[in-house]
Amino acid sequence: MSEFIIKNGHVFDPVQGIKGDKKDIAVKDGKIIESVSSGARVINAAGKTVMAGALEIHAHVAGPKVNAGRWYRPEDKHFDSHKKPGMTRIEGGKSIPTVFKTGYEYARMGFTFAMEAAMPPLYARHVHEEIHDTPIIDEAALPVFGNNWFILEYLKNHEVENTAAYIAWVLRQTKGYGIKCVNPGGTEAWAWGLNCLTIHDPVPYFEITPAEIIKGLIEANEYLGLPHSMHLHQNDLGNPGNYKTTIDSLKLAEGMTAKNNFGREQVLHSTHIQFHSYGGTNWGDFESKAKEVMDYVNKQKNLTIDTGNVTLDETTTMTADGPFEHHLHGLNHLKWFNVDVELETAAGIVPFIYDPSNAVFCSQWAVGLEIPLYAKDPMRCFITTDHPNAGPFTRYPRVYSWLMSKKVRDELLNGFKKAAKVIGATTLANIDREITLYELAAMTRAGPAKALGLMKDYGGLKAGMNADIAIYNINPDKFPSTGPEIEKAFANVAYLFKDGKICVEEGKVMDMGHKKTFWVDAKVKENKQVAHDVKEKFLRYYSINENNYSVPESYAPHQHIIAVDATQ
Amino acid sequence: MPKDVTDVICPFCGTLCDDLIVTVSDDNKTILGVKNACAIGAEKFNHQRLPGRVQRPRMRQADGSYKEITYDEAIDWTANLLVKSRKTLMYGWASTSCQAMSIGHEIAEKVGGIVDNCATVCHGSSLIAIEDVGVPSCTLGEVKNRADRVIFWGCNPAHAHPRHMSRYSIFPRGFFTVKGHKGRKIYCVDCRYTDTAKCADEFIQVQQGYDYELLNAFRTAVRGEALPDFVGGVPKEKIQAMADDLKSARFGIIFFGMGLTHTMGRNHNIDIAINLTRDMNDHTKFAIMAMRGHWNVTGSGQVLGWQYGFPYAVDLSRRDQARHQTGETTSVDLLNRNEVEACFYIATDPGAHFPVDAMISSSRKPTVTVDPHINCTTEISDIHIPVAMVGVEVGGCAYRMDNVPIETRKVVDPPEGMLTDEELLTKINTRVDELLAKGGA
Amino acid sequence: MNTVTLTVKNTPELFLECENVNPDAFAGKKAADIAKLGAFQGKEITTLGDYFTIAGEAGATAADTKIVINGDCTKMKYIGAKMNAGEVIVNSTCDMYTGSWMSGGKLLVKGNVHSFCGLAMKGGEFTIEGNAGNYLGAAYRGDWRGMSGGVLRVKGNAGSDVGTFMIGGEMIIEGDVDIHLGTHMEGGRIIVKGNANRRVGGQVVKGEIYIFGKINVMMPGYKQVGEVSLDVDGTKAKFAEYIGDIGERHPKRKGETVYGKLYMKQ
Amino acid sequence: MEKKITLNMITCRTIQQGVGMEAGKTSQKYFDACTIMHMHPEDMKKLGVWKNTNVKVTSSVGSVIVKAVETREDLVPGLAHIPMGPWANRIVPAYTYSTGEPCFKGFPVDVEVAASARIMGAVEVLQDACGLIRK
Repeated sequence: MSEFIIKNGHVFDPVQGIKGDKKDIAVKDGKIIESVSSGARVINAAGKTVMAGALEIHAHVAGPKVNAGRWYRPEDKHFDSHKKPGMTRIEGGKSIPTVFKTGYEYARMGFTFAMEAAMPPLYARHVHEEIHDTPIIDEAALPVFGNNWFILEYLKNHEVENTAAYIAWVLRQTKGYGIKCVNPGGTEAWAWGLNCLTIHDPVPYFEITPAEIIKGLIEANEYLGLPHSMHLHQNDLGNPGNYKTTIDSLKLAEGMTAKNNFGREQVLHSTHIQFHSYGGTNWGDFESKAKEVMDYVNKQKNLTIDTGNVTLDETTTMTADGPFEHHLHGLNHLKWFNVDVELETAAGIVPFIYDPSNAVFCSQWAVGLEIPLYAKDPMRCFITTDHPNAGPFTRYPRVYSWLMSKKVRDELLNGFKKAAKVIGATTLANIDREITLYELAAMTRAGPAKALGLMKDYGGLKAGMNADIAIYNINPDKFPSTGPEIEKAFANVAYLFKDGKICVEEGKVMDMGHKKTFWVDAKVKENKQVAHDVKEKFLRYYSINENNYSVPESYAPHQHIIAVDATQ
Repeated sequence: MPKDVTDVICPFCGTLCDDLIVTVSDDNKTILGVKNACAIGAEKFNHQRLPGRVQRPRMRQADGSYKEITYDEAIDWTANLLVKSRKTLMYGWASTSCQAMSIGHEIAEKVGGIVDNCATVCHGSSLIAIEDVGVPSCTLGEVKNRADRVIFWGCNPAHAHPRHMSRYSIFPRGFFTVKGHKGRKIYCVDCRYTDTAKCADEFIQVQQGYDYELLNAFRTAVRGEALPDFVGGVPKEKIQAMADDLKSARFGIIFFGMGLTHTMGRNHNIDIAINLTRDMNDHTKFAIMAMRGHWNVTGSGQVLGWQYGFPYAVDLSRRDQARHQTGETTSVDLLNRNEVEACFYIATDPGAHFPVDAMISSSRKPTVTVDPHINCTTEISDIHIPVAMVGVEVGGCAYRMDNVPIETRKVVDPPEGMLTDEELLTKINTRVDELLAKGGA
Repeated sequence: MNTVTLTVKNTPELFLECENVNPDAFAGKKAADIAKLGAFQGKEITTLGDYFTIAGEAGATAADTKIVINGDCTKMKYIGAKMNAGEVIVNSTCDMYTGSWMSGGKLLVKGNVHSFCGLAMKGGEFTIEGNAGNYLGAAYRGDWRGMSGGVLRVKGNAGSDVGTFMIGGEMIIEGDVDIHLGTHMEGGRIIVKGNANRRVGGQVVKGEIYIFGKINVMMPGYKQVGEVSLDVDGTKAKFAEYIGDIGERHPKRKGETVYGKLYMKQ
Repeated sequence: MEKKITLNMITCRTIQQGVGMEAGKTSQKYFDACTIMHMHPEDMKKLGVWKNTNVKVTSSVGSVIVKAVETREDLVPGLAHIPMGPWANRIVPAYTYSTGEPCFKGFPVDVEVAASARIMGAVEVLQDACGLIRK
């Protein structure tokens, strides 16, 4: 493999505390090293910003509902499905890009890893087929557990060990990365057309509450010592007044500490918290409660969050929160897709237009920005658009422009048709903070890497770490002043190194890289109860045989297995 | 010693039964018996060992006879044809694996092909309807575990999906359906009193071609509004009674088939059935599912979906963009309008299943057909390339009618020297690359 | 206004994609530049000059540009598609997507058009002197936004699925229409001076449909509410007024449910 | 006198057709399963045709010879059914209403008795239509 020396760039690396100093980065054999030989290729990064490759902690980029969203929305890509110059394939789709476009676009923005946020175990093979076909970026997927019958039955009796053993089995079967929990209990209730809107609503038949599920899954996660924490999509998403439920759920983690060998400190990651930070009682008196939520998050060190920024686009909402999508369809009457998955989960999809002439959507936009702007520790708050729910991930550069420039976001805010209403319902207008490049590096690199348990190799530029490096055409001394300039710079890396190879140069894809699938192999003590229950459930309730459930090796030819031993 | 291969996936229909047991000979060459399969599935495995199977490519001669050629010759001929043709129909894909499709799409993107699958003459209408209004659906296990009302509308699983009723929809006992059939009420709506109708508790005979009107009447009845005395031959009292009964369901499911997709209105019949299902969700829980017929036709839609964002009829003919318009880039329309210059058929038999005018148009264009066996299409093609049977002689991923993917199993070895779809397509792809590098197009 | 005259000199063997034949693409160009614009037959990239003799030059803007096309355009798609201004006159039958996504200007086809014409039309005037095919003024697949503005007039008959997902604008069919008229309509008006086959106004949320002739089979979801005298496209007559589709969802305005309207000439 | 009746034709799957298809398109099973037309007894009476007699079925696009059988799965009078296959498709109109889906179900056909006419083989019926049979 070739050697590189990235010279004279402004380096931003929270792992080493480097805040824009000029520093050379040496790369050899896919790793960052102290120094290289004189034969190394020199990349002149003078006047440019150098960061580690970014990590996406929560996006819907591969799997059955993502794909349903793609193919049932031909109008999302009509006239917008072209091949760009370079060695690329045709790239289609605005709100839900095809796998090719997904890989290329992440890479062009400087990302080297993406977490698929919700994998229904029964559909794991599909998720991995798409991951396999997505170029360049490394990926992993979180199986969903929050409405799984095994989990509901074990946790009803507070059987944490059985829960953990079952989770370990599923991770191995599905090549999954960790524990995702979506609308705990509510999605099972949805199988009867019902929902759980607070964490104390009992789940029909199973006689367990969302609070018990959340707590139990956190305990199982720490019992196993997984690299990532329990990853929660809370109950009552998207409704006015839901911030109370949000804080109630977060409180469940109080007193729990992370037990793992990966340097992870949080026990709970609460995702797209923008959708969960609403006050008011209806859409008329709807208001931001971002401050209240973030005040709580700021003081609880064992929590991490991601934002879920609304980008004011026409997009496609999709979630395992089946009842929410049905509710949303009732509001906008656009085409509704739903799949209930036996014993495990559900998913819904509805196209959505965040119309900037609507005060509520603009307020949601403001809430999304308030959250990171109120975050005291950028290592615990990560930028997402909950792609494609609040907006497509391709809008990250625009989100950064709003966060990094008060001028840019205020221009938009004050220009809204219902500006007064939005300003009244939110606190964004009073916030002067601008996110710095260093903070951005924490929110998009070092932070998510740490939260995912990948900080040893990813998210930083320290010698020994993986050579995933993004170089932007941004001179920190002359930071671009307009929105479009900021966007352009973040949307087209000058260079993207992935595993020490140049994959993108000046926004043009040059190499497909060496794409890897990450998954976690957790070793647990032999558990006859769980083995028996698995056999029983497949015999009686599943529609496929146990022996046809697992994801074959060939679906992840380049796997990066993270081993965990919970037998001690 | 003969041995049993268990958990075998049946490569016939979209039900994708995965509990077959196939007994094979010691040398892995011959299938000796099949257990658990329906009559059609068993026949599929039995076909593998029929004598006289074509094992090498054949080229049609001027006198109408076929001459054996080598795989290399067939590959070269095919690659040249694809590179030369300005617009090629690349139709089929339903009986092959997703892995093979993926390679096929790469070829299509290079040579300007239009990739279409068997949905085009089957559940294409359903896909159009889902594009228009979405679909509330579920996996088949949900039906088994929860459904207490099951409606078969314009479908006849007794004939087309023989194990569907016993595995998922009528007879099985599930978690919340411990009484099995007794706990479910089964409706059948059809223009014929089919063998499926005979299994139903209630049969509604609709006049052929009046499904849209009848579904409209159901929606009207669900809203409690007045109806004309008869709709599609069905008395209003019967419509109202069924609508009320469906509202009292805990979990209802509508299965529909080609009785809706093929009759007047096509996609609209599905569209309004989906809308009825949507309405029912204001009262209780309801789902609807297409009875996808051809084994992995669903998989083709999925792979096209994640690669191009359209489920079928994907027009890559410009090579730098992907487009989709049913009625334009669908196989039968392309052939009817003579919009393509060449045809490449794989893993299907349009000769048996397309209307004759489309096939007359096809027969006048240079054609390659890739199929394990002689079929109607191979006999009007310039070249027939035999391949291993996917799901029998080679594994690969397939998607069930509810989009659940299952990795199929190889049961026996293919005949000596016979290529798989994946191997063949890879070789064609390589040859296309060589020709393009030489400025072939 | 400057006029560019295109005369077909070669008929395409397959179908030719003529997305560049519209005033917006021609604006500011001389004949020689227009001849260089792309035209496509599958993967073969050719130019308009390969198929047309081009005379005259375009105006500075689309609004100042008139295009007249002579010769056989039966196998040409996308003529006038996406046009925003100016004028196009085609003295021939055209293929698919003629006038689709147009938002302004005038388009006149003196022959027939195939399917998917006037798709999601936003504005302007589109007149077809012959017959139109299926999905006239409908939405593109999957979209819920069909024809939303402008006037689309067909002097002959039209096929099936006319005005599907229409949300605005006006469509007049002087002859007959086939099945599925105005399905999923949520605005706009459709006038059919001849007969309609079956399935008129299925799943309509709102909007108006006027039928001068007969409907083969009435949808069960329509209910007669009265009789009105109207002047419809120059015809004064009594019409039976129906509301529907009763089976579909409907919005409420000031507490009143808003239905789709179907008027049948008495 | 040659009698002719007009029926509404649907082409559908049957399990025998499925089994035949998998046995091979040139197999006797396939031939037996697909070269039949299910008719209502009343229509047979009206046409004056005996069970298991060959008939000529003509649609707007062509004609095919198949064997008239009394249906096992009940039809209403006026409705006829030929299982899917190259024989049925010899008469299926290819018009798709711009949906891609031809008129497989619900098109009018004329039926007349053709007792002595021969039913072609699966490949033959297609090759014949395509003009590929050398006469």
